[in-house]
Amino acid sequence: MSQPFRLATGGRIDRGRRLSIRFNDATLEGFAGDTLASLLLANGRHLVGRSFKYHRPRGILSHGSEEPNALLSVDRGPGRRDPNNRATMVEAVDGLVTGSQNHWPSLELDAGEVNDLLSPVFVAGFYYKTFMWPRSFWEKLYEPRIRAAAGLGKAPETADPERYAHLHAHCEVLVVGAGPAGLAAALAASEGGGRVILADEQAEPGGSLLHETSALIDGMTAEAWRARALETLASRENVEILPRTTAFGYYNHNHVALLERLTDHLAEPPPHLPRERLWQVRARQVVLATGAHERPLVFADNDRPGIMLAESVRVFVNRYAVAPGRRIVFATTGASAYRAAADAKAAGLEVTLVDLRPEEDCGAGLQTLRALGCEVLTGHTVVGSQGRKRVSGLIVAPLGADGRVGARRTLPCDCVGMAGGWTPAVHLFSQSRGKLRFEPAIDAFVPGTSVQAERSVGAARGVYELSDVLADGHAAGADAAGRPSERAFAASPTPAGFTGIPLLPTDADPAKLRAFVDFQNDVTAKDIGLAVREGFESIEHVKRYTTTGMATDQGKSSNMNALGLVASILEKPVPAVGTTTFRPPYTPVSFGALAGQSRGALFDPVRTAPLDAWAEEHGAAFENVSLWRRAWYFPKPGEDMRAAVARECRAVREGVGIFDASTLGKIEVVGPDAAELMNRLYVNGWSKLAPGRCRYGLMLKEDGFVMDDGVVARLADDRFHVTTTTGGAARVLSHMEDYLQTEWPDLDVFLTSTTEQWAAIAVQGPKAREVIAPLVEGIAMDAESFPHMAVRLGRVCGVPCRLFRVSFTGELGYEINVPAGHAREVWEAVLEEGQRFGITPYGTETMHVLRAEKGFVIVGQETDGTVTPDDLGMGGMVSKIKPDFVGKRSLARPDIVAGGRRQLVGLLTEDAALILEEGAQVVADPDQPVPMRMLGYVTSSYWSEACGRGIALAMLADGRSLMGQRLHATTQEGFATVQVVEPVFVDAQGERIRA
Amino acid sequence: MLEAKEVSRRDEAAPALDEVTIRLLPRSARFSLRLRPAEAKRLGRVADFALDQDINRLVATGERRSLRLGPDDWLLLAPEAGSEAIAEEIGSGLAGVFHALVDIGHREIAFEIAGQAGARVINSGCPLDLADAAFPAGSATRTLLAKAEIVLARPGEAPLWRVECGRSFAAYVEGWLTEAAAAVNGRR
Amino acid sequence: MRRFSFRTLISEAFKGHKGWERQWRAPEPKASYEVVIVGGGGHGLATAYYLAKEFGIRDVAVLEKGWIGGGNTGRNTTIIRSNYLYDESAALYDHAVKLWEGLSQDLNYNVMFSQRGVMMLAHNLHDVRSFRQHVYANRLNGVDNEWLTPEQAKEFCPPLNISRDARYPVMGAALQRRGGTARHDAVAWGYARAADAMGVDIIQNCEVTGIRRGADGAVEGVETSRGFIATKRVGVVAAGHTSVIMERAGVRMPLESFPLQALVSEPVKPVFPCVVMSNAVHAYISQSDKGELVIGAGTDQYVSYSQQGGLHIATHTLEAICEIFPQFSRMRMLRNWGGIVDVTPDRSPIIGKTPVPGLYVNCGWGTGGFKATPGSGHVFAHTLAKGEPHPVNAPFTLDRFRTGRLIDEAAAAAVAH
Amino acid sequence: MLLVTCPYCGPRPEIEFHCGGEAHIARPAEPAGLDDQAWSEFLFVRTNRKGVQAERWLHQHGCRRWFNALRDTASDRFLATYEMGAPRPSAGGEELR
Repeated sequence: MSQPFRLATGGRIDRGRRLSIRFNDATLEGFAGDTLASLLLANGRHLVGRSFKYHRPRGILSHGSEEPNALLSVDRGPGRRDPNNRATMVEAVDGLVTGSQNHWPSLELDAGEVNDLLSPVFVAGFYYKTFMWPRSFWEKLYEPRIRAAAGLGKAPETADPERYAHLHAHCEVLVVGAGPAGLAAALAASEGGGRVILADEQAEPGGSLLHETSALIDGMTAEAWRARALETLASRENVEILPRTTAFGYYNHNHVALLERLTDHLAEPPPHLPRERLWQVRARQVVLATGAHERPLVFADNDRPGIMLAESVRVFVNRYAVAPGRRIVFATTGASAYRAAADAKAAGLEVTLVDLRPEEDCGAGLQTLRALGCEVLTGHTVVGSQGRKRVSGLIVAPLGADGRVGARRTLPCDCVGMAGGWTPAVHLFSQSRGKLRFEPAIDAFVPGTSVQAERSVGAARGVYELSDVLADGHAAGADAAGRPSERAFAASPTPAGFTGIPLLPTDADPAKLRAFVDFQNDVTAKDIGLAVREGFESIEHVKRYTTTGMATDQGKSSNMNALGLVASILEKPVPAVGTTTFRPPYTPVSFGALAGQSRGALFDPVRTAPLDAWAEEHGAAFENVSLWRRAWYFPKPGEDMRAAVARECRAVREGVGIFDASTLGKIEVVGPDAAELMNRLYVNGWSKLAPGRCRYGLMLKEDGFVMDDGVVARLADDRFHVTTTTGGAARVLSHMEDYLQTEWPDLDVFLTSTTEQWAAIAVQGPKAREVIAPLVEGIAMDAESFPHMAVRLGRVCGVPCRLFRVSFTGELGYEINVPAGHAREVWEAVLEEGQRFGITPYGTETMHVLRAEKGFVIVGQETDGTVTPDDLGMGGMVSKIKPDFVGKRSLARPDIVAGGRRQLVGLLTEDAALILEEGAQVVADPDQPVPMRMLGYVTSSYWSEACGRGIALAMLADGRSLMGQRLHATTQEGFATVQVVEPVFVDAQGERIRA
Repeated sequence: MLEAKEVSRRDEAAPALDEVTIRLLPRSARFSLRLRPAEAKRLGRVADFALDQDINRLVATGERRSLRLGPDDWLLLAPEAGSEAIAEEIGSGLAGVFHALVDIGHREIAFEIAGQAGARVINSGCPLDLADAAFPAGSATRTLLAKAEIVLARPGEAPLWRVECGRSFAAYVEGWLTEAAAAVNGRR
Repeated sequence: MRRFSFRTLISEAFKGHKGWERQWRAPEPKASYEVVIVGGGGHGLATAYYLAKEFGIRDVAVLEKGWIGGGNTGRNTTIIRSNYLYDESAALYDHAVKLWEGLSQDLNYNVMFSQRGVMMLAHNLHDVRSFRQHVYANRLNGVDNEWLTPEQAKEFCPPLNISRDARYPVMGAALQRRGGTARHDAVAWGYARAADAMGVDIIQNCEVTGIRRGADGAVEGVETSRGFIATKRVGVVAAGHTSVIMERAGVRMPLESFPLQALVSEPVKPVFPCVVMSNAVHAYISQSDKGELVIGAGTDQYVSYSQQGGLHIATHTLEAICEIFPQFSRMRMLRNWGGIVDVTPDRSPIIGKTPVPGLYVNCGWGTGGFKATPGSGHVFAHTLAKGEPHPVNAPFTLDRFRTGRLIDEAAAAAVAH
Repeated sequence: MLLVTCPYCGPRPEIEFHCGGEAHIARPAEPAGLDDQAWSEFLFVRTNRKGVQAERWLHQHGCRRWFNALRDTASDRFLATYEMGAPRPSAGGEELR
């Protein structure tokens, strides 16, 4: 029969919309509005998983996000399978494929159950005490076994095709939780027009009102009140109601993170709708109406399928019209179970209730329930249960006034509802760094001192009486909105008192008792006792030693019982043992949602220069340089990288090449004190640089190490055009701004980044002048008028330009700077003009080779943040005249002036065809024992077409004193013999560059 | 007032308000002007560009718009055609006053986001409060869109935002906004 | 000390585990000790252990303001490796790895040291150059490290995305096979138990509120929340709180303390066989014995002692994880937490003397202290016992910031240009 | 994510800012006159206080101005933000956030 445990009437499910899902090998029917849990229960399925360690059969414990047991794998199609979904939170969708986890070969027949037999060995922390011999067996045998046994579900195996979104939002009042307190708070908060966001993790807002079938509020049914509240809220433009949205993290300065689930409940989601959206809400005020979790009772074999929380029984009956059993025993230490029992009875189920408390403490619910014809055993404890894959009986016994346990009696049943009292959900409050306060009267931690602009209301702060909850919510909402007001609500009474007891009294041998505290991680009361006996007394120690509270539910159902147990063993008050810290997230959040849109092309920007498209059209190979994509080389058909680079190099040395240097950083330094600022920031002097001339500049950090370099042009007395390395652009500008604003605000200088304003087209080679001269207007191009290291303003191809005569190749060269939007037309015109000289576009690799042939360093390649100008052989550049510049003082420190520092040299391999690896280490004696004394390492190494051999640059200890010596550099195979030479391989006299 | 005029002109071309659209704007004349705040206060304006508005405010005079992005930092926008003349005009207006005027006409790319849910699209990556009260007409500021720095402005009352970014970030910014718009449009 | 073994475990199983004793005592502090260690994390406990074991100094107290292992020891991502570039660092961290290799047996406590291999991904030419430099330097220093092609990297770690189209394609990797992970809590507990057995007093809930100095400036003892304790030798091993403790002795430190975040996923069956680090995109990931993916996130940018950082740090890290391992997008973050790391200007630790006679410090481990735990404890114990550093920690002086002989691994891996 | 009140732009999210460490450490007027110890203290030694400390912040992706802030490093609360060059307010100053 389909849905044999579906009640004939009632519930909020849509009986008009049938659906079916797959669970393992079965197809099960349910209705729209079901969760997987309610659907499974409607079909009589209690056994839904196996526990982590002992592989014990486990059923559905709860009805909400605290569920520790019913974790299913859910498959929504290709790439859309994921593990560990709480059956109580997943909405049933037609066609959904689900499965249980952590068993082999099947859920019903699990070989892992052998662990349960070995449980006397597998106690808390057992693995710390063994598996140490023989040593190698840990990694080869024990650890793989432990790992294979651990984990619950299986990780997805293919890429996730879903989209995820992020949204930053702001509001005056954020209300978390749309139960009675949250609704009242949102109503009050939104009256004045301030923006209110109301977030609730359920599909339907309403919280406990969704299963309050009998309560009245202000004369209305709870449902009518809920509907009206929602209608009012929906009609207010200033209110945003977010169902299926969990507030999971409370960060600094009222920054609250919410996860909105948008498509998992849809059978056919619209194509562009993201699966989940991460909201980052900055709220002026936050109202936490997060409710409370019911506490399980800890007794022997309290983990059998069919044993669930009493309130959850009520929820399944009232909200989902499902009978979790036909014959239900409620076991309780408090009042709320009576309502659950009464509702179950009203639904036609057979109900017995066992209350630990003596008859006189049991309250009004007792008589009501008896009047309904239910058996109620007061002053009884629970000492065990029967049944293997589903509970078949609950073993109870009277508890004497002296604490003695009397004769046992078994109550046959197919479901147990246990009620151990309530634990306010203080997670977000605790995350906000608020201080918790222990309230002995309700045996719970409640919000104490607030640290941020938030307030907790209702059950989240231990207020359980419905009328109080509503009034509390209203007052908090009004207060949060800045318009304090109070309001009374009339509501049916809500008995909720209980006696907190972490372990039910029993006559069993405590050493053999299997009473579970943390269901998912299989932590028993005995484990906690063992931990305490071994000296783990702080709750954080107990938690880590036993793993209680560390499972996917993060201890929502177990923490208070664990804490109570430790306190009772140590005979200390609960607060003296401590409370565990609550960390985000409240419930697990997908990585995808946290990453949001930042996937693939949107993961990090790919910065492209103005000529990137041209390079792509012309077959360039690219490399990533910081965020930029740069043309690496331009292979012709059939060419490999080496051939292409050799050809490009030849072209520049013999004819002319063209290179996109646009990514170089550029900064315009403007103002009467511009030269003074430059003097203070660079090692060299700038006062005497004439307008129209350029100078290579070297910049240090205050610690004396090289930070950046680049050519600087003086455009006018009060204007410099500074260039930086590609990766250093932002850093250099920040460095300059920092000093300007904070150390020398009296200097009249402003800095403006022009990196992206100017495209820089390098035209390099003996023919460079001939190529560009015809395109240039207003600039005398002859060598005398326009010498090396000069800059001229004019036009090229009719476009205003800054024309630099500079060279990073050692050849005659120019860098044409034009506004970026004109880059392509100018580039193409130069190419056209250069045709007759065989102009060749080249990429960064050729640029690197050419500069290395000249011994020009690249900051970040020859230098690494520990290199001084002198190390680079640039000590002569450092101004001796300037009394100070950034980094100067550090150059005088003892270990900077001491000998033995690594210095830049050139290396030639004995075998001319050999190209050393960059990063290769250099030693004097390759036969010395390990650890060897390393002299330094190869920073750059290339095939030099101009030299017809491999060349390398290296940083070697006292390198300049080693000229001519034979040393040895590491290779994949061993060592190669190298000779130390000056770091210049081509045109040492620099004649070509001045041509 | 010009802002209103400009808005109404755009409204004619704007699509239905429930659909967010992203459009690349034509190139502008664009200058970075740096000036001591006291001078700005003294001068009030230069070449029809306002200087003395509050920080993070945009003021339009004719076709010239001045966005004050910091105490000493203005972004000046005008139609591209007059670029060189504008530079001269400002230069002469500020003669003798310590300032830095730098042409950044090609440094940045601008997009226009239109539609009622435009703020929500921008908020996919921008952490600012863009509600009418918090970011009213005439607001302009430098901020972030995910991993790109942008200048965000709301020229007028209409649900229409200008997003400027460095030209090398344009593909990223456009891609980001497009995907965010698809998600927002898809929500309806 | 009752020996842990399979046999004792089985015999206890038959007796309901009633025979297990406290793993370490809870003594009242004595009036004086020969050496006082401030800080009951892994490094402090290891120091006490080696003082007792290697140097015969058993009159030692470890003072912990909370519970042992509750600071960075219990909050880190447990990565262990020694493939550092500089000779000084390689020697220090490899000293530790060698001790890790026999630690479970030495302590008689299974710290679950697992040499699963640590693989560092190269995403651009600069990374390639830098990692090759590491590989060669390590080889000549006797530290294992090898270069892998992208295909070899994927074979070693199947979830890795080596698509050429990735935003940061994998261009190769450096693999240290001897690197791996260990169970962090067990390290603290194992050292505590073994040190306690040799007579070391481990005193929890005992906060050091002052360091008393005599007229000659030398240390005379420590003021604590449980009274004054006299001693002539104090070793401060307080991780993120070093500056706070040292200020109490009047010593200002070259340190800043930042929140460092980490997170784990829900547990799953084995899917990730090693440790992968990507410096370029800030992602560090392994899978614990429990099945959780353990992921290291970054530090917040400002000094903070709050052990809580911003959400944007975690989202940034998970973007990188989803990019490198696209199949993990549907995995869920279970827990996100922070520790406090003290960082020196060169990101290398300070282990040695201070200007105050009798006061020693072991700090500045930044984001990477866990891996050094045994080595750090060992050389610090040597320093405390002998009054002078072990050759391995000799370069890690406070004085290097004056002379300029910094050991800057991070600078050595300078950003590409 | 912190909410930082820029003295020029008002409250803005942390990701627009860059924290520059301890404030009020002026660069010595004549570094050459300092001995190695004093210079290294200027370069490297930081108060790193658990409690209220003054630090430098840059509104990097906003008005691009540096300013100073008083922040409690134990709670991450800002007590004040003030313009560069202004004196440090008394720690009991009115809380901004």
